[in-house]
Amino acid sequence: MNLHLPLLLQSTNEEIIKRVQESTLSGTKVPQSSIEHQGASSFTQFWDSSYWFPEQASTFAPSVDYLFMWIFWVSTIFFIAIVFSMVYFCVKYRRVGGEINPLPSSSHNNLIEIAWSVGPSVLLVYMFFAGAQGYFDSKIASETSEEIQVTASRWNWVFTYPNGDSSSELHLVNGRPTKLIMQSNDVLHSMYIPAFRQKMDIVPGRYTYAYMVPNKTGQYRLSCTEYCGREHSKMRTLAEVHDTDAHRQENTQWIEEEYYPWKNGERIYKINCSGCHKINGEAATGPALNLLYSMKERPLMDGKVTVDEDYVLESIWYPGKKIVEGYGPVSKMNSFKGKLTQDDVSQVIAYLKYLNNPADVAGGDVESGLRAEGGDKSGTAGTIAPNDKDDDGSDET
Amino acid sequence: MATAEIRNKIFSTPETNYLNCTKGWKSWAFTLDHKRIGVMYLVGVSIALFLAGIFALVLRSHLVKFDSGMLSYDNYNKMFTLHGAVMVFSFIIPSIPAALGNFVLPMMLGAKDVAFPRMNLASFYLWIAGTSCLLMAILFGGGLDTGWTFYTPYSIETETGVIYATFGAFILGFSSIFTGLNFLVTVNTMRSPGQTWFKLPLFLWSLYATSIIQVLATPVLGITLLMLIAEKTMHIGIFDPRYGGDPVLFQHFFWFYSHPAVYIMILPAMGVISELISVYSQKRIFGYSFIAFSSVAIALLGFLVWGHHMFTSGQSPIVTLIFSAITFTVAIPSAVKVFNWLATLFKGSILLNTPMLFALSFIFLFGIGGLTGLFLGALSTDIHLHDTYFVVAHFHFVMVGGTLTALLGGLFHWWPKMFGRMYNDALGRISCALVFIGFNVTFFPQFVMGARGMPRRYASYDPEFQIFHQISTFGAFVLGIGILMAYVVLVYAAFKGPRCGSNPFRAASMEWQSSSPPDFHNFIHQPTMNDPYDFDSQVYDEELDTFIPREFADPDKLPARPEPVHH
Amino acid sequence: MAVADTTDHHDHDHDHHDHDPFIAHHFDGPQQQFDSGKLGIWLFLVTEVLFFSGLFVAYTLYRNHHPEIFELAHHHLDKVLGCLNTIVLLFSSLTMALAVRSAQTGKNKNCELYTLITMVCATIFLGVKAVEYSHKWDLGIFPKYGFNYTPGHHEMGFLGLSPYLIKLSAIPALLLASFAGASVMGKLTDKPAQFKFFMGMAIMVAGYFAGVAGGVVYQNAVDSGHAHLAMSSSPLQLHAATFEENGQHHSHQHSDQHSEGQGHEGGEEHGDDHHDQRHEGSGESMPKSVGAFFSIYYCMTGLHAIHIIGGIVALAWIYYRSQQGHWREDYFGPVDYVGLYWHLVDLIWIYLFPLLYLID
Amino acid sequence: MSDHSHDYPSFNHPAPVPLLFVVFGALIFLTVATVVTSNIELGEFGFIVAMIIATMKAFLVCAFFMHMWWDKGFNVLVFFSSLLFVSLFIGMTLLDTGSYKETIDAFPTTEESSLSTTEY
Repeated sequence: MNLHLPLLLQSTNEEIIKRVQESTLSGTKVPQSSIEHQGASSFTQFWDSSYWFPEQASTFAPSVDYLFMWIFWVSTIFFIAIVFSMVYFCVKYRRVGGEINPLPSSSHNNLIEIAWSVGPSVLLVYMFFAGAQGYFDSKIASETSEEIQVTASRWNWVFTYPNGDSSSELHLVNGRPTKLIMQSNDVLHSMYIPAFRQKMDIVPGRYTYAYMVPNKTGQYRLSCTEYCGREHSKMRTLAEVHDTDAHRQENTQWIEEEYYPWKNGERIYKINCSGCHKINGEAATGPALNLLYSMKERPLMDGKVTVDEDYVLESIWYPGKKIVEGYGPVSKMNSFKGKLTQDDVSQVIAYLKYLNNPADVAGGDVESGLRAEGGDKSGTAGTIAPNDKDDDGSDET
Repeated sequence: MATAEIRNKIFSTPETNYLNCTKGWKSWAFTLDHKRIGVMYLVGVSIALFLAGIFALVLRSHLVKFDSGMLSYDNYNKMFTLHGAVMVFSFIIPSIPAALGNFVLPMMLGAKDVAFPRMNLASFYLWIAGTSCLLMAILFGGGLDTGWTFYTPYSIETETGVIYATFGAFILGFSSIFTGLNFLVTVNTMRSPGQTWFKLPLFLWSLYATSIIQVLATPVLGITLLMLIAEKTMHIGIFDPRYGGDPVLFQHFFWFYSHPAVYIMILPAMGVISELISVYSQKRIFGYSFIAFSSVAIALLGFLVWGHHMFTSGQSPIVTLIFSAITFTVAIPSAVKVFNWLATLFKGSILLNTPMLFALSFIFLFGIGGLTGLFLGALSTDIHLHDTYFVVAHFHFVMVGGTLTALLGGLFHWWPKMFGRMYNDALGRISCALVFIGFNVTFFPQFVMGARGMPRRYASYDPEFQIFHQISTFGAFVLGIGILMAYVVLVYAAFKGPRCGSNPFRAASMEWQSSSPPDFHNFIHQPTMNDPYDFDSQVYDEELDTFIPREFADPDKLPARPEPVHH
Repeated sequence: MAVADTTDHHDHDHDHHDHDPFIAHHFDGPQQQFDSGKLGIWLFLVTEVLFFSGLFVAYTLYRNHHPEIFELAHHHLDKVLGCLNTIVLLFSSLTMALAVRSAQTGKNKNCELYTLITMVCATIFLGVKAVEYSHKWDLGIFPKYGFNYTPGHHEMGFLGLSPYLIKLSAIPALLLASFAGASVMGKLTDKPAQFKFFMGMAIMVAGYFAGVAGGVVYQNAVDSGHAHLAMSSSPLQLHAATFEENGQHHSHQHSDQHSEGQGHEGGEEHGDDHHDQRHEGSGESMPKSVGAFFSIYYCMTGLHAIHIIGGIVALAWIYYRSQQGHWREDYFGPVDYVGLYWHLVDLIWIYLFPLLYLID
Repeated sequence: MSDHSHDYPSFNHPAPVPLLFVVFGALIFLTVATVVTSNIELGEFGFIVAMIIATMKAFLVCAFFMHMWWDKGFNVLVFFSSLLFVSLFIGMTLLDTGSYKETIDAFPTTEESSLSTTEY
């Protein structure tokens, strides 16, 4: 049991930051603010709601925190009363010297029983109404809310905005009522933004809705809280609140000045493939994709296959047919036939070729300039722009 | 008045008792004796506890680092699923009723056995079959990674051993039904003459309430799991959205059983605590009828609140509102019990031995577990806390802090009766302290993590939570050592402990009127029916060095009865 | 520590009951034993009611939310066969009640006869059910996933029977042969008890084939002579008319696959074909969602049939004990308990029949 | 019948044979009645009629075949309490699913939706 003590001491803030940066590059998104927040909130006193909660960033948060602290105090008072009387009785009436001598006392009293049943119920009634009120506040969407489509699938999020843009992080505008219209492509998921105190399951086969009014700019965690399989814990992303529409658009808009197939391919990759296939050479659920086009032939469970367009198409539409060595005996991949068209696959192929060597594809060299720009931006604003985060490990660090 | 010879014959440690009256493995494997079945159940559920406990320690070790690579994600998911499934279905649900209850219930009624001894044995073998089936998921199904709740559609899609595990849980359900049905009938028809409902020990009231739930709710689990198997093999389109089914419907089905099942887990523990508090305070339990009826009230209200597991699931707001309102009502009978236990301590003669310390720990831990339930019953806070570590901590406080503590307390209380030997009380108290401290260290940080937004069932997490996970893991090992130590103390006592008399604690319920260990037929002499909380009915006998009923005592040495209290 | 007492504690065990073989030692007497058993069986029936309740909930929800599916689908259930089965079950309930009465009055011979009639009724019921099931499977009416209605399709097996029916009947045939064999063996080796018991069992299983025969004759009559008449009003038939011919071969193959229990793995590619083909062929014809009704239908009637089989096993035990002459005026509990169970199975059918077969 | 002149143990109440046959006759009659009424167009009312007839049949079976008429009140209570819990189960579930039914109906059905229909 002492084994873990050194670990406790070992994890200094710097080390954590270093490891966060590493893990950010390998695909998990962590708000920069949370690293600093950790130090601050640990030392806040527990009787303050900021000890218990992440910062408040939506209009519902204050009422939830208020009710929480209210119940907290009621519970604490009751708990202290219970434990105090228990300990007091145990000390005062403890048996000394083995002599059994309970003092004469009553063994029932209906008045007391009714008093301690009915008395606390009044508090319960308040808790119920306060809770219900907060709940309905967070359930009734304003007429003017902006509607954002959310599509959850193992283990990715896609947020589509009214203007047709889409992104894998949620970008909101400060003070704007927002309604998330959510659907799942496979199993149950749940959209949870602790800073907004908002959570809603996403049920396949129907739409569910979540409503929020962010009121503080910044980056916040967004996680899946309904267990959805292997990489459930990696189904985390950011909810970023921007001060203006324009700022949001910088993050949600995919640069469309010049159209290159590989860029669309990258987007398709992020939405559909990035849960299982990494592009930094690491094996995950499926093999890494960045090395694919560097090989002429790929070893399979049985035999080899020439890497070409037909092979990629087949692997996406009929994943079970050719299984890469070490990933068998049965393919764990869903068929994307009907989901990705042949045209989509062509764009993915362009992206795969780009990953191998940017110079191979049309417009591949454009990226370097954009990247530098994005890097500057994230450096100054302390944010991670969506189009330059986890692409490959060699970049930026 | 009885002679010394009769006294000795009835209350001294017997040469032959239920443990040694017949020998050989067959005499155990085919026994119909409720005491032996209880002991076998105890061994069984303890193995399940240790197995699931090891899973828990592996999980906690994995979580020491936020991006730990100790387990693969798949293995982590399988670990938490198996921890949950084995703990819930194989350990907690049968623990107190089937192990302690089986041993004690007929004796508390002055009966020779439960009403249906064959069914009782069948229940045990179904437990073995069900648990084996559950564990077969590991051996042949490649584990189980659905979470113990088997939520669709994930459970339909995953390729792990869902069918083995659901079939195992289905069988365990029948095991549970058999026990419950048996207890209901036994309490109804086999009470001693003169033993009215209000002369039953409160442990029996709570077992009775538990059995009502077992009989009414468990069949629904059975059909749910069968439909899940049918969905998985034939795609009947009831739960699977790909074929027009409704995953939320599955959650209704599942929680219609599994919420009442939560009360299957905690009610017997409350019954044990009622006994312990009263015996070790040597004072009549305060508010008998309120405790008794609160058990039944909890059992019945338990059927009306299942939807509070589904506040964020896409359940309709109106139903959510109804379920939230009824959820708060469950708080009242639970609080009534706690207040009555405290009132029992008041002016008692409190002996702080191992079982009593476990009982006091129960009040502390169940207090936290119960009060944190309020945060989850209130709608707006639940939206934030649902499916986070707050919930994990809450139900562990109730189920481990509650049920496991009560089980250990009950074992220490009835151990001398079961094996006729006394344990080392000092070591017992140390184990209790370790369990208490370890438990709090494990689960208290999880409340903070949960409130700060750490989702449950996460194999990797945000680094800001790392420190809490490390404290929690440290506590888990302390807790594990505490439980192990309690078991070592008990098992050592069962074989090597000093002999003890028939009633060392001056308890007044009927099981203490048998010899320790009891005779094969429970009672050598049909016990006299007396009030289970009238401790003055038991007087000390120097020759036997134990307490015996007043009517068997030597009239010359009989101490006077204290004046009854009028109110 | 007290002086150990070495006298035999077990003297008192032999005090009461004088080794009555039918009163368990832990009961005070026949009254307590009977009361315990009776409460026990009522509680068991409670668990049965709740066990079925899950399916009734599913039924209620789907009927409430999709009444049109139920409207469309139930025409495929034959009211006449359903009604026949209801009457058979009601009659078995009567004979069961008479068997209980015989046991209560200590008339073991009567009890034996009534139990046998009850079992035969049960197997007739199962026989008719087997015909109903196999007829539906022939038409591709499976639970949701495999549901692929192909009107007018019949595969002929041995004697022109449905291959499904032949498969279903294999186990009863095997049982009939072994029971008859055991009975004959009993006769030859001069063991009258064995002869009598297995004779009864053989008669019981024969009931299944009687049910099958009746069902097949009726079904053939409907299919050949009155097919158009009986079905012309069926919406299924109208929708089905839009079905394309070329789809039928594939879909049958597909459903065949499923019936052989390889739906999960082997069905993958088929599943795809099947869906594609549905897009091409069906247009607005019978929606696949109709399968939801049959999912519930198969679950409910299947579970009910399993309960019937369980009841038959229990009745066989009663039959055996009646032959042994165990029942007395103060010991008839087992007959009563099995009777209660049997009536519950009947009760459930009383509700299933209008819910599934008689939808307006 | 002369059952009651005979000295049975107190827990033994054999049902009179003529009564059993009368009950059977009534059950057959009700079965035929429910089939006949199902052929008449009654709309929503038809379902109610069918359930009323089924419940009448259930009553007859319970009361006489299952000896509830002579049984202990507690046993009867036990059995009927199960119906209470079944109705609770059906009621709450129906109330909930009924209120979000529209969202399911609005969602594209299996064939059209993007939900993957292949095995995972």
